[in-house]
Amino acid sequence: MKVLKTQPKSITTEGTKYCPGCGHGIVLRLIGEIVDELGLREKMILTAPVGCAVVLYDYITCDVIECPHGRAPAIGTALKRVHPDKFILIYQGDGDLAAIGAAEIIHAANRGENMSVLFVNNAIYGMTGGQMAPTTLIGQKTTTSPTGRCVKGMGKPIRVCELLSSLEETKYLERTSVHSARNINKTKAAIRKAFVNQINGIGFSLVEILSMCPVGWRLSPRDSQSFIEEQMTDYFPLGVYKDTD
Amino acid sequence: MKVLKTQPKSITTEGTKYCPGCGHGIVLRLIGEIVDELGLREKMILTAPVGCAVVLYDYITCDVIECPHGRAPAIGTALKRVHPDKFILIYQGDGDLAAIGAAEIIHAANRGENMSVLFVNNAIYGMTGGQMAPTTLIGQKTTTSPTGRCVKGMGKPIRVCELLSSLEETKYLERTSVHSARNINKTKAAIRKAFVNQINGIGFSLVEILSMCPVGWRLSPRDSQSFIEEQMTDYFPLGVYKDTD
Amino acid sequence: MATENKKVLMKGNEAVGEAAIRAGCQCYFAYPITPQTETPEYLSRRMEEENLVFLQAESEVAAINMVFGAAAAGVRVMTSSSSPGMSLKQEGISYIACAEMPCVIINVVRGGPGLGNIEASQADYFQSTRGGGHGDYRCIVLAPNSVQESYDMTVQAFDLADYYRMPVFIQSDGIIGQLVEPFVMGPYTPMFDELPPKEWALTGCAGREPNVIRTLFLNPPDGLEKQNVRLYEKYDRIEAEQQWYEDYNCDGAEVVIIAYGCASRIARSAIKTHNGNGSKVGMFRPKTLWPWPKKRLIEIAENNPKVKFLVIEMSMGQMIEDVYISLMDIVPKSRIAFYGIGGGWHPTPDSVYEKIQEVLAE
Amino acid sequence: MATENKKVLMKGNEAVGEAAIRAGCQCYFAYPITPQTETPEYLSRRMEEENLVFLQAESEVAAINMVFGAAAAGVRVMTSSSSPGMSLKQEGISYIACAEMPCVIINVVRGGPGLGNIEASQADYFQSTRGGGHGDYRCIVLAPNSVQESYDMTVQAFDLADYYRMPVFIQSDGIIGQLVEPFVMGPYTPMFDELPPKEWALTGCAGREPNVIRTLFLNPPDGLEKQNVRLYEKYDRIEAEQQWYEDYNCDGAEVVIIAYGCASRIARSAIKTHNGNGSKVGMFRPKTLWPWPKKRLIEIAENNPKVKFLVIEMSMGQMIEDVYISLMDIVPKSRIAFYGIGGGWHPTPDSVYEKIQEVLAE
Amino acid sequence: MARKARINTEKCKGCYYCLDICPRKAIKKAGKSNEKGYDCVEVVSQMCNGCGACYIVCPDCCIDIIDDQ
Amino acid sequence: MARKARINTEKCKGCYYCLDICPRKAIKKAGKSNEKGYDCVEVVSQMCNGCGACYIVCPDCCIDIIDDQ
Amino acid sequence: MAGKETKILIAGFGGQGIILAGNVLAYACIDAGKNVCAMASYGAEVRGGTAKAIISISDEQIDSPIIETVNLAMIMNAPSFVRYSSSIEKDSPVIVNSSMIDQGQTERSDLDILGVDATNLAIKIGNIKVANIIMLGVMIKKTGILDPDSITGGLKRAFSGSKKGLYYINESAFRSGYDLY
Amino acid sequence: MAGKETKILIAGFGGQGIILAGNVLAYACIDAGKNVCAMASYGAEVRGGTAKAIISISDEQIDSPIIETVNLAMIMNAPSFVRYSSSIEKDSPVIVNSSMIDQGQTERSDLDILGVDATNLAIKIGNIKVANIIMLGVMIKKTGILDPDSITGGLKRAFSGSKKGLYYINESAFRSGYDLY
Ligand SMILES: Cc1ncc(C[n+]2csc(CCOP(=O)(O)OP(=O)(O)O)c2C)c(N)n1
Ligand SMILES: Cc1ncc(C[n+]2csc(CCOP(=O)(O)OP(=O)(O)O)c2C)c(N)n1
Ligand code: SF4
Ligand code: SF4
Ligand code: SF4
Ligand code: SF4
Ligand code: SF4
Ligand code: SF4
Ligand SMILES: [Mg+2]
Ligand SMILES: [Mg+2]
Repeated sequence: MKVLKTQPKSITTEGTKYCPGCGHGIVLRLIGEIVDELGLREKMILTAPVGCAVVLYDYITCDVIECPHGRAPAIGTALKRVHPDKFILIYQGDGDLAAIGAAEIIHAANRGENMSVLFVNNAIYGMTGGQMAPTTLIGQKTTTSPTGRCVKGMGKPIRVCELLSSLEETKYLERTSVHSARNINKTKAAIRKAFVNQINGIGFSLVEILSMCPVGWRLSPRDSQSFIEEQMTDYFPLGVYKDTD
Repeated sequence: MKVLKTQPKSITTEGTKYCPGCGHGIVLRLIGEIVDELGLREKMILTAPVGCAVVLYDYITCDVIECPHGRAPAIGTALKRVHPDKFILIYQGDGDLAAIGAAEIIHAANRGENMSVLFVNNAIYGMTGGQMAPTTLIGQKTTTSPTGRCVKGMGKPIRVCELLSSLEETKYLERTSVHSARNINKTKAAIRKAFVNQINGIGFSLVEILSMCPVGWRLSPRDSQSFIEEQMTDYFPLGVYKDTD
Repeated sequence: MATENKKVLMKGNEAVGEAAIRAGCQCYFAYPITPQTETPEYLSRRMEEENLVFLQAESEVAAINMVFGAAAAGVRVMTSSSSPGMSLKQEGISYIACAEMPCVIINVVRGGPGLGNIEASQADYFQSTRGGGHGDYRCIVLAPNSVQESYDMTVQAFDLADYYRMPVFIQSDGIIGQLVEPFVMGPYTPMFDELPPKEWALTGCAGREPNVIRTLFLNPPDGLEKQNVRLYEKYDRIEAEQQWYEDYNCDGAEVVIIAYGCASRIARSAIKTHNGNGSKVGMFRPKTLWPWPKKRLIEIAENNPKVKFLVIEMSMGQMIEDVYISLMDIVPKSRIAFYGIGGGWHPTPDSVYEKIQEVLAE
Repeated sequence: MATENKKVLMKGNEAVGEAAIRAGCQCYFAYPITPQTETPEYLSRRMEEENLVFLQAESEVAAINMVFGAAAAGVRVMTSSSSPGMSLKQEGISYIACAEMPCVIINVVRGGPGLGNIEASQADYFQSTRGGGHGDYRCIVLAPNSVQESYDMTVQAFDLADYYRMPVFIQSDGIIGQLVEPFVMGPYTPMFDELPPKEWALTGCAGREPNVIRTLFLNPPDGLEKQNVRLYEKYDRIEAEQQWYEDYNCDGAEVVIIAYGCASRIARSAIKTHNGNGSKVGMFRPKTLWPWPKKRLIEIAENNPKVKFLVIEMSMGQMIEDVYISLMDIVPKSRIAFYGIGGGWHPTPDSVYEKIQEVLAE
Repeated sequence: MARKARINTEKCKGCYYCLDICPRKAIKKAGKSNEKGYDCVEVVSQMCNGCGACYIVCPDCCIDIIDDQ
Repeated sequence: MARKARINTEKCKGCYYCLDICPRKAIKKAGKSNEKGYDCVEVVSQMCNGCGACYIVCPDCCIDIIDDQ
Repeated sequence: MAGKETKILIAGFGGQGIILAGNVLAYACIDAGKNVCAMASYGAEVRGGTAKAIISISDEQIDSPIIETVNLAMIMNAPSFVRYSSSIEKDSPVIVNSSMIDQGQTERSDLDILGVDATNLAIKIGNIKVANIIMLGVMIKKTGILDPDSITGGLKRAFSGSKKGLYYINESAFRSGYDLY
Repeated sequence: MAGKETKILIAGFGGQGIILAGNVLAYACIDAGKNVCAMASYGAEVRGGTAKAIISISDEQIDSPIIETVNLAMIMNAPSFVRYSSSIEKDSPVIVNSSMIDQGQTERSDLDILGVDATNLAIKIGNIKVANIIMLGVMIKKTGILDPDSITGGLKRAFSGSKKGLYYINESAFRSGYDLY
């Protein structure tokens, strides 16, 4: 008997604490696959964000630093400056990156730090129980927008790829999703590209990944996939926003 | 004898502490003129930034709050929410708005707060004595970039109008300059428009004003005007970046 | 049973929210963080119903500055957070204290330092009472130990803030904030006959001189010093006027426990068991952490010259410093014992019981 | 004259920068703020020359997190700021303390609260010594009173940070930082025979188990408590090992002044005048603000049972609490006088002189 | 067919992404909950052709594709 | 001509923006410093036609345009 | 049982109405003039897994909110049964949802366990969500800690406002549980 | 003069080399084996206006860095003269740049004022920027606080590295000031 596909070696076997159907789990596996394929495990340093992915170090066997909420890009900047030959992976949620950490990501991007950022956009604060995020859709109900987000007073969801694309030192920006097999495969290709960019010294790469949060959205996993397909991708068009390698 | 043009009524007569040739002084006069013309003095609340304009309350006779460095957009948001009928003027420098306050301006802009922001971009930290700002030009020498700003490691100057323009709730974004009479007149028109927008409830308006800082730049006032004409406007093109009224 | 029936059931964090509304709070700004998130969740609904300003800020830094803005605009305003978020608010709090802007700040303390955990803790005592921010300033700090008090103290906090023109903290914790208890939701009854009019508020200067809210005092060179002296005159007045506490069984006690908030309730369980067993154990509970209610503690010590004290904190030892300073020259250190647990964990009635035994045996 | 000639002339803020380089600091991250900006200005030039990492961060929040990252990466790292900026760093400092990352943090204290002014102050004593951030933690705090000490202590700070795995503060102020004095720029001589290897550093896990730098301790429920206990065991060790001070004329003194940093130099002027007039006035100068050098102060008090103390601070009274706590049971409060000036202003030799007169007359 | 999906039911959280995506309807609810209490799924081996789609969508690394020859 | 520039030399900081812009070269250095120590400028009234350009560029509100009729 | 305090554990999956059942009990206590104090937890900051509520009921003032062991329990699913049975004091009544729990899953033989096929009964009544209230009915009947009328009062309070429409089905769920034994 | 401390004020416009003159003095003190301590200020956080340096020189250890009054001054422009003359102790020598200062601008008649046409002299020497060093020469000659060789040493240190090329003109500026009276 031969095992053709199984859990990536760099991923721990205990399983995650993510809820059923959580997109973080898929992103985790993709990271593991690419890390294995590119042989990065022993030369990488990963930043874990404050958010549902906070205990990434329990899931992936590499050097990890748990960052204060939103500050991973600043921490990653220092890691890369100290170890320019190491592979620095920045993992952030939408609250982390687009709310509290907006200044840090913009400045790291603007400085063109040679890092790979995975931005898991699930349009909600997952870990704290489903509050409105900067990327929450108009009309979406959350525990802090109980009658639905409205433009007046809360503004429209922030489109991070579009926002960062005006900064010239961002080298690669793509938005993908993990709500279907096809999109998962595209996400994998995008993550891989972001990784290879860093290895080749190309500079700042960010992949924004639309991701299911069934518990935060109060939807079943299946309905969460549909929510992305039918609603999120409408406002957050998938595709490459910048590619200058 | 009739006085046809003189110092605006809303400006105090003592004079400012700005250095000779400082662009802040010109912006101040323009504000005064428009405030007088539109009769706003008694219904306005101004936020003074940490920066050379910190003591704006010594220069203009209206209600003023001095904000922590970079936080004027948050403070202004609250002022406007409490007093939607008052005129809220946000005044910020480039260190204030584009460095430490990047998150606050992006979120205020994204929420579409009905405020008028004057962003005085002098490509330097004036008040603290000439350190590099996010808008400092490539090659420009400052006290913290003694051999000149270089792209590698410091990134390119941040273009605030371009950055904010991807946010849909920004209604009016224009970049102007005060380095010549023609540009001063255009700046006045732009500020006026930003003010009128707020009065008409249009929403978030920002005017980015390229401004001389002879002392920070270690240039004479005249050479400072040329620096804008010849170098700054090259990288920071003047013009309207968004106008959706 | 009539009053009983007026009781409502809420989490501590929700009661704080409702209290704010009843106290006339017009604006609330905050950023989610466990274990305080029920407050913004509750208020997002209720403030919309009441047509008040609810805004989830982009960060704690933005939230505290929005508080600064709304306070300056002349309305009652509140924010809430938990420990890491409170650290981010320190610059803003220092500004607000200097500018003497009234506001209410809730800290539902969780385990630290760092990300820590999300359990209850009392390890932000120094931060709240000594000024985690820069410079010389103080904030009034109220420490509830029940949902009822969470409600009552929040209402009072708004009055204190307006009366003294300063930030007032509610220092709650992950247990008190998460506790569901019935409580009487009384109507708002002002603490003071009259509150000073907010003549300084920014409302546009029609018909008056412009108002300026500032914290920079460059000229004359001693201008800032004068502002500090002004502040400290006020703080002295508050120390004289607002020392809140609760005594429990202190008369003739062999041991007096000193504990606040959640720890005081755990301690009371242990004391009851003890006293059931015939010992005499009392408790002194500070309800204001600043100003610290030292007058009464000194009285207790003086009335009862042999009494031993046992300070209990859900921290490695912070309030103990106020106890030492209060009792200096009155009670020797050797008669003041300490039992503390740091890092988002708590004593139990049993562990407190044992500690009392030890103190009694010494 | 040989050594004399080796003296160099620098501002305190520059000396701190040069000291960092000589101590092997590899990275420096900071944001400009008066009166500390000479440090980043100096280092922007020098670190480029030495091919080290200088980065002007987008904010103090980013700067302290860059410090966290570089410390975690295993190199010596420093940041500097002044009071309002320090308030913004509090969350990060709490994380760094919890994660036990070595780093050096300079606070050139200015007048507060709020924007305050840009003069010297000592009103961030509580913030530095009690943890302005959330949770139970401590940082070593060194307080230089000259350019020479600014240099020397900065060098030592790096060793202390590595030895104890924790943040070490240099608490300077707007006078010490701006002062230009000649000083001997000695070569780096390590404080300790050996420093613990940084086995925990993040360098990629080739050939070893992965390293994780974390501050969240959810499981088991008392995991965080254990981390706190670990920290406090370390802190106890440091309290035993590192109490630094300077005595001046304390033997047989009628009055001993207790002052640190800039205030100690002003006081020394006054003392000299006094002693010229025949009084016996001494001074005890803490050089570590945490741990506070109480052992020696207690000795002084015990050797000299009638001595009066006069605490002088450029604040409304913060270190005085450490004096009270140290001298509890040994010296009554009535023998401890206080002279403080808040808000970015300073005593003068004359005003100290007068205050000493008062204390002598009492 | 030699290629097959194999499911580690103990890791399964019952999201049913695999079940929905399987082109051959080779995955079905197991009708019981696992140790963790989740209603897990199982593969009907005969119907599976080992296409791997389920592996791709599973957020919890429950699925292996094996070659059982 | 009735319209003229008038300069409050005590407020002048000597940046010379006005001097540079004056289309009629009606502004010149006063050749002395004012109370604050700045080398200020003055208007040569005969040459000035009150066009107002100097008013626009002055950062310190030193210049009035008056009609002296 | 130390003093007169009843310390009740309610546990199950998120979505099984654990917190709600606790609130109904707490409301009932207000009506019954008893002191009550409840603490709900949804596991750690990371989502999923079990929900749990602990309710203390007493005629006296309730001091410590820290409850380490309970003397009455109502368990709605298997994982919670496995996880929490160790915190139940000896001889305490434990109502378990036998639709989802195999009583063999605990090693404790010193508990007074009563199985109720609550989920299936709830489905019969017409709403799977009322299983919690059925179990509450059984618990009240079995222990008598509160009289059934106060529970009805508690239900009225819990299902007021926008949730008013759910009152009747819950009331009858409670009755059917109460009448079961 | 309390003790042996010479407290020197140097003041003028930013750009007149105020801080530099202070540094030259301080460097000279190192060579001369004297203690020295200097404090420069550029006015407040808002730019422009006057620059000022205060240098204390003593054979003994210098304690307080707080200097409220000085006993020697060197003033380079009129506004500083107006602003600072009140902080100069009675009878102190004051060297003023008479190219820019009208001595009538102070009300103090109790100062020992010596005017030096320093700016004009500097222009003659070929660099307006050395006016400060000319004045330093005058001051050293007049007061003897340091011997001229240490000043030369100070100049060497101040004009080293990239500024080395400026040493000679400054040295001769110093000499011309020193030889003026
Ligand atoms: C300074 C600070 N503020 C707030 C929090 C609380 N907090 C923890 S996770 C989180 C949001 C997480 O949302 P997101 O970044 O979108 O990640 P997700 O959980 O959705 O993956 C917040 C606000 C915190 N830990 N620290
Ligand atoms: C939190 C904080 N950080 C830093 C400072 C110091 N500071 C004062 S003004 C300023 C920069 C001003 O630059 P800019 O915003 O461009 O205004 P300008 O003076 O150039 O008009 C800084 C960093 C401060 N006061 N507070
Ligand atoms: S709350 Fe949302 S993001 Fe977090 S683990 Fe659950 S499903 Fe995933
Ligand atoms: S430093 Fe620059 S910005 Fe500041 S007042 Fe002077 S010229 Fe203007
Ligand atoms: S491998 Fe393909 S056919 Fe087999 S179960 Fe998975 S999806 Fe279905
Ligand atoms: S996708 Fe994975 S977790 Fe989801 S049901 Fe299938 S095997 Fe289970
Ligand atoms: S008004 Fe016109 S002509 Fe007269 S001085 Fe000014 S610029 Fe010259
Ligand atoms: S523009 Fe104004 S400040 Fe400048 S020289 Fe002319 S009058 Fe003077
Ligand atoms: Mg999210
Ligand atoms: Mg600027």
